[in-house]
Amino acid sequence: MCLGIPGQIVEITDESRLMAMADVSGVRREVSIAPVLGAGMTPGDLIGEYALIHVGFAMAIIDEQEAAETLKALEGLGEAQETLEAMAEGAKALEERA
Amino acid sequence: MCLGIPGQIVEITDESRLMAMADVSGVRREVSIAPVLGAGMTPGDLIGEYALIHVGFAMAIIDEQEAAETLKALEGLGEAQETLEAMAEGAKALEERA
Amino acid sequence: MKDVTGQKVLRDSRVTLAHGGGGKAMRDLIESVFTDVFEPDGMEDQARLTAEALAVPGARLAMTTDSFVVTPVEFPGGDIGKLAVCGTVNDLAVGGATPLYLSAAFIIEEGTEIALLRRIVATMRDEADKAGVRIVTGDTKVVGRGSADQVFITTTGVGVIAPGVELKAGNVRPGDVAIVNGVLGDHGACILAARGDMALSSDLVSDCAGLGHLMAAVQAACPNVRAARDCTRGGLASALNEIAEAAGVAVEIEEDALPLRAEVKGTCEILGLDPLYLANEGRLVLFVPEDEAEAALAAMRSVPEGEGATVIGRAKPAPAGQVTMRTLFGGARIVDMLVGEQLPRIC
Amino acid sequence: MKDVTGQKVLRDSRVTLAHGGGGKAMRDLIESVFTDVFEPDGMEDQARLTAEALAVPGARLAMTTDSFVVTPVEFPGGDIGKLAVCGTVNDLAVGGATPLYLSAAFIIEEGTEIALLRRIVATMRDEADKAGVRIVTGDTKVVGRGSADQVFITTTGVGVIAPGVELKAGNVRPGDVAIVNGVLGDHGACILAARGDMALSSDLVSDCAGLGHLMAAVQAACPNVRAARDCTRGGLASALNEIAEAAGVAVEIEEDALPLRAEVKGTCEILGLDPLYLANEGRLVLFVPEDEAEAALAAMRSVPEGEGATVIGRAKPAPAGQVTMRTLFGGARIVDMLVGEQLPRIC
Amino acid sequence: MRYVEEFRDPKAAKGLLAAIDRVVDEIGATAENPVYIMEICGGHTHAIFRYGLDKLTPAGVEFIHGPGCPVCVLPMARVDECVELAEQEDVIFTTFGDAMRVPGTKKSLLQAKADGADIRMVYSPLDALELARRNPEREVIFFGLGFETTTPSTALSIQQAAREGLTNFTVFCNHITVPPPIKALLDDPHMVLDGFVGPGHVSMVIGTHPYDFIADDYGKPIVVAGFEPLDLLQSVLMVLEQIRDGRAVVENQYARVVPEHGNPVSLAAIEDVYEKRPSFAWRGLGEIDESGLRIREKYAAFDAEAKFGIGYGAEVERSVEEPEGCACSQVMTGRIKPTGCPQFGLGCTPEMPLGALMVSSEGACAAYYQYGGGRAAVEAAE
Amino acid sequence: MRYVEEFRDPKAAKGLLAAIDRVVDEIGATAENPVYIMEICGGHTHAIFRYGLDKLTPAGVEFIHGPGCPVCVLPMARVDECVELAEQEDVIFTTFGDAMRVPGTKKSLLQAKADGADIRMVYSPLDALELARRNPEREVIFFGLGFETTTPSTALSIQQAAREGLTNFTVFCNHITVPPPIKALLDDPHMVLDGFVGPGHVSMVIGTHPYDFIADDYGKPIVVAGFEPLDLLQSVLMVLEQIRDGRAVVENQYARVVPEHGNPVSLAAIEDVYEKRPSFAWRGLGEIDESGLRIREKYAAFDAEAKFGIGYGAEVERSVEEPEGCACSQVMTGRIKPTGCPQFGLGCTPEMPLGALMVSSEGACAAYYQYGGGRAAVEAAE
Ligand code: SF4
Ligand code: SF4
Ligand SMILES: [Mg+2]
Ligand SMILES: [Mg+2]
Ligand SMILES: [Mg+2]
Ligand SMILES: [Mg+2]
Ligand SMILES: [Mg+2]
Ligand SMILES: [Mg+2]
Ligand SMILES: [Mg+2]
Ligand SMILES: [Mg+2]
Ligand SMILES: [Mg+2]
Ligand SMILES: [Mg+2]
Repeated sequence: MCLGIPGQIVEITDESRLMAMADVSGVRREVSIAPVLGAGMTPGDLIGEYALIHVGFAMAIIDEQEAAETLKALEGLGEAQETLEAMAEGAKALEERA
Repeated sequence: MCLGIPGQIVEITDESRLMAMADVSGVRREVSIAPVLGAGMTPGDLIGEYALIHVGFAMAIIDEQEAAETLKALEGLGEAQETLEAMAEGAKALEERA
Repeated sequence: MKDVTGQKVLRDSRVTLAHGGGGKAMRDLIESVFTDVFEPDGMEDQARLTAEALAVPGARLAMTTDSFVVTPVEFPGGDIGKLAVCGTVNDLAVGGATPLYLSAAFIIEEGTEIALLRRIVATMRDEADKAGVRIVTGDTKVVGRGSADQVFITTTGVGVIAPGVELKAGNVRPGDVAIVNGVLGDHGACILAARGDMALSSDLVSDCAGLGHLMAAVQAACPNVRAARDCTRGGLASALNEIAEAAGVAVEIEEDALPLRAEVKGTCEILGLDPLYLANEGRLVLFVPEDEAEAALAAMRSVPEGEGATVIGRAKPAPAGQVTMRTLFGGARIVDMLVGEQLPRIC
Repeated sequence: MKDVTGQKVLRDSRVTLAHGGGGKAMRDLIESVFTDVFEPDGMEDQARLTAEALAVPGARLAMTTDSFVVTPVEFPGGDIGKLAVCGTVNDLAVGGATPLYLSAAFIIEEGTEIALLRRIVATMRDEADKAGVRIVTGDTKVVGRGSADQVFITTTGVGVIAPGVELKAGNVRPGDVAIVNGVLGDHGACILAARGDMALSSDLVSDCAGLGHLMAAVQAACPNVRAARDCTRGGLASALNEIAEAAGVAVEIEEDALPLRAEVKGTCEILGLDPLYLANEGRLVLFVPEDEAEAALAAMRSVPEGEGATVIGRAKPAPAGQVTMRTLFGGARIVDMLVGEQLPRIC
Repeated sequence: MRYVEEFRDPKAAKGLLAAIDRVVDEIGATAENPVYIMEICGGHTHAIFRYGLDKLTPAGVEFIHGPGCPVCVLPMARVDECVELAEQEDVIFTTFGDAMRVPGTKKSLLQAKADGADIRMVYSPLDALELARRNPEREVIFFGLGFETTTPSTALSIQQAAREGLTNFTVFCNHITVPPPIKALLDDPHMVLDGFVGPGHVSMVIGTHPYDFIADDYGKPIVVAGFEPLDLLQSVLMVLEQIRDGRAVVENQYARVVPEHGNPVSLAAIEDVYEKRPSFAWRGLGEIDESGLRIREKYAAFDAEAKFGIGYGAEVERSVEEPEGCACSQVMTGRIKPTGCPQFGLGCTPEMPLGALMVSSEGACAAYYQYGGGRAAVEAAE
Repeated sequence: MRYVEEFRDPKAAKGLLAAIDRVVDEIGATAENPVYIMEICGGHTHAIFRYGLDKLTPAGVEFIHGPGCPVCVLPMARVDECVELAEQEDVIFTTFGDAMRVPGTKKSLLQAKADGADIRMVYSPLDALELARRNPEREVIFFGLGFETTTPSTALSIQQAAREGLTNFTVFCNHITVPPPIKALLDDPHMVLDGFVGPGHVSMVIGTHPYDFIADDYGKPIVVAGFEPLDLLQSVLMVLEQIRDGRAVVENQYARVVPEHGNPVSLAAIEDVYEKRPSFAWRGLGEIDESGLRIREKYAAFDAEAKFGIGYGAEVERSVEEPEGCACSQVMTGRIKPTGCPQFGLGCTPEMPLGALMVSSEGACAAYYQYGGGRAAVEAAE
């Protein structure tokens, strides 16, 4: 459950009510940024950030660093697999030649 | 102005509010009989009477006697005219024959 | 799920927005309710028709459409489905066409009772059979509550006009006789009462009827029938005005020749309406040359829809475009087109 | 009263009930607004058409109808009038018919701006001209406020199917290639945003377009084209399911072959919708034998409406009636018909 | 239809017409020097055209169509007020159908309805009352319009609302009375009238004595008439006979419906509910003293003027000029015929009425237009 | 689409799947003796079927679809109450689209809408708030539905309404929490689960520590997962690795979105607005202690239960039996698969759902039906 999608905060639409425009692949919707406005931050600080949008609220700022790390691990697995497969191909070819 | 049409009171529909069903050539509508309920009358006395209906009110009971007299006078004129015309025809015929 | 007759069983008793969504709910609604009237070509969204009558050299295709929006949708003597079939059949027939095919498109308000739709569809089926037309394609749309009034139906009719047949208002010539096929205004007065806002009641029944067979009978009997027009919205008065204008003739009708029921007169007297402008749904006015009037009357009276056929007037050379009525007194009044709707008057 | 261009001048800026009364007000409305699109045969209530194409032995008449009820009636890329012309033209075209004539019936809500009607009618005129069809007959009804939503239009189309042409869903055979003519879901996503209740905005424009020329090009290039279906309500998924069911084949599409705009994907992600079920109004799916696929693509890409033509999948022998999609992962999912409408989800 | 068909008998009509011919001859009236008879009531105007009586009567009788159509004499300012009332939130505005098409300065009620106001046509004020009962959360306003015939029905409805304690029913009272405008016409120096056909249904409420001044003070005959064609012809004959005989009395042709002293219940209801306004504006006639009724203080809870501060109840009274080029007042005073108005059938048609008399089908100009062939007939005659 | 497309890369998937294969082999799990992994969240269930992950993973991994679809676990009694609330006069009832088709004992909200209730689908409680602002004369009720992900948005909306002093906005609060049903499942003697894929979006609010008991007290691994297919596969791999290694800890695959301690603003709003109910009824699972939230006394003005005396706020508590023949509770506890239910695809279809799990497209039975080929697939398999 709990459909959520990353969207970029592109504009603050109402400072006092903490409303901002989020952009999801060119589709815009006004959302509340209350949950992601950390202590000492001003709304403008959020512009450009990606947030996880759920039912009209920015529920979490997406951590670029963490995302990159996860991806790196995944890519590693993918490449390892490719290598393995290439090796298997090679072994098979060798066998066939034999 | 003041469209009105004779309708027959065929049924008392609400004694307390003085409402009755009027019938105009088979078309029925509930009307108020307040205006035509004379002193000492009960609504039921109106059943069978013809009343002049205007905007949902029975505004006057139609006086059968007066209607008959008016009609008699009109018919008289009509017949007199027919006689006159017949006489004129006769005179013309006589002339032609002459 | 299907019941013993093989009809889809619907859980809902009323139409919901899901029934308009283009998915299974819609298909279930269509299969459960509309299959009785639509005869779709498999799952195609179009009918494919072979019409030999159209292949005859000189034959023409007739096409007409009307949307039906009556309130209430069911009334004494019919329902919106009957109107939708008869109205379009009649628009074909009065133009001299033999009605062949109808399409039927339904706009349904969310919340409409499915049982009501079933009744309407059954009426359509009956009327189509009576008229000898096939309802070959259809459509259903569902709109939100308050975005329609229960159900609107649009029918479009296609027919064939045999070579040489040419009925049109412009053909009417001075001296031609005007005939109607029965009492006037029943439908309009009936609907007024059925609507309830004037709190009138009567035993009036709508005159709604298909006039295809009547027109066929007349055309067979009268080779020179000039024009016919169904007297729907705007009543006889509008039909006559259109004919007078198109033909450049005057039309004179006789007040004492107009067939009117007592209840229609009563309704008009109460509300200050003129029966000449009341809608009919099974009445037409026909113009024939004087020497074919008797034959036309006889032909009309030979079918049930024409039992009350009677001559009401005739075309005259001038003033062009004008319709007049000779009153009971020998006075004359102009019978113009209405401006807007007839509104009940108090004065 | 007429203005310098000879058009009737209307005093009212909005439609009142008087405009539906069958009298002069109605005639004025029709003459002032609708004459640009209807081409009535004089004052007759039916069109009389001579169609040589129909007189050819073996030629068949195609007939289809749809009611159009979109909210809002004007949206980026079109309006209800454009939908009404294109939708019916397309239903004819995808069946292999050459569209010839349309009827157009309007149900208008009291209070609708007359300027809006004029704009809609102008669009219809344009689209009819583009499609090479004539709007030969029409109707207007006015209903009270709250009994319709501004304007509903029902169009019925008549066309001719040349001898020997036989496009139908049932023709599709295993191995046939499925082609769409462009990106999917633009119309549905655009209308969702335009409706405003989800407070979404985007630059999406409806894909609404007439597909008659595209179908003509394909038919000329591919003698054995099997079937085509426009992907309207229920989207591509519904069209494919109908075809699979009618032909008794399976259809398999490739997720990574589906042409989708980023904004359509974004809309779907936000609301939890599936683009396969979004409505299109200018998109079709076409099945051709494998050896004609290249020719079909080339023919489609030769007309503007087919610029984005692309292969999305193919028919397979079994399981009959089932549509599946190979996901990006090589997994497979069944693409069933929707139950009701797609509703926005939070979970 | 009893009491209707009998009074439409063409045979009797022949007799009446012949008698009228004779009396006109006896008077010596001709087309050039006709007897001018005003039918006060719009219902009579309607019947005259409906049955073609104007063409059947001899050229020596000329009908002048009086101010007796309440819709025609309604000033635009009142229509504007109706629109304003109707366009309030949570209001159901109820009216007789006649008033729907009357143009205000900006729009008619029909147009206001199209613009979104909840306006309903009713046949009776009782139906408005029923709407109020059924919609307690909404304010139901009834447009009280008409002469003494209609006045009691509104009064009785207000009394009923008071008995039931309804708090959401008010009347926008624009009821008017017949005698004052007749007096105004008689006082007009251009007045050419020789006699009157009196309004039958008004008289069934007020009786015949309110017309005594016509005969007594102005020396003009008046015959209270029914609405069927024979009633009208007989009344015309009776007026002509008085003229021929040099008499001027109030006669009652419509005795089957009109009692000499009117209807006591209705008169009591009128007395209870209304009082005379000092003055009231008539379209085409201007302000006429004591010609309008307002709701008494004791029924203020049912008075839309009081409740909504509008109309004669408004702080600032509204008045709207008659449209430019409108000759209604001349037509209504008998100085010209509708066809004599330069706007007739050109700038003023039933589709786009300029003046009051083209608005309602009871209006003289509308009747001339509809039953007389519109502008074409004027031009054909020229 | 940033942070989306990258996590749908098929090449990386291949690597993950191969790794999963290897670990499954290492564990020695087979189709006959599989590892049972429950994805708690309906969003994960949806993604598994949407991308065919169930078919891509080896036979030794068996997904058990958890109770994490708030629509599926909604008792019929709550739907009946929604209908009752919505059918009041002058109410605008607002809800997420998901809840529209859920059957109550008499009707669904979709059917209630067709019957005349003013029910509107909204994307956000903020949209309900806006409706309340724009319709001050009407009562706007928002159906607060969902787990901890959604709970803060409702709380923040109530706080906003309080700040604005809105008097016509209430929430029918049926928010529920994830940990209690997991505990209930773990306490079930029939429980067969070997590990969990944890709900990513719930965790972005509450953090990962609320799951500690799963590892610590029950010795089961749990990995908090994102919703893209690579997220899910990676999480499955991580669970399998823990199983293989005999570990049981809480891991966070979705660290780009889920902070260890959750979202402080959201947690504060939850704390401010809600308190735990002693117990709450779950469809298919029965009453679970402290598994639901209600609105605190201080926000009673925004509590539909308090204002309308309904639901848990009613005098007489409503409870409705699950429909006869429904095997949902067995499916939800992993005892049978949807296709093992005798009603599946016969008495229970997405068009006419019998049980909770067929209602929402997040429900396990609906997902099996829609993506798995319905009854036909069952029969083909037999
Ligand atoms: S034609 Fe029009 S402007 Fe002239 S008098 Fe008649 S109503 Fe007035
Ligand atoms: S098939 Fe239906 S009844 Fe059976 S477990 Fe699934 S939802 Fe419950
Ligand atoms: Mg038509
Ligand atoms: Mg018609
Ligand atoms: Mg017709
Ligand atoms: Mg269709
Ligand atoms: Mg309705
Ligand atoms: Mg169609
Ligand atoms: Mg279509
Ligand atoms: Mg189609
Ligand atoms: Mg028509
Ligand atoms: Mg509307």
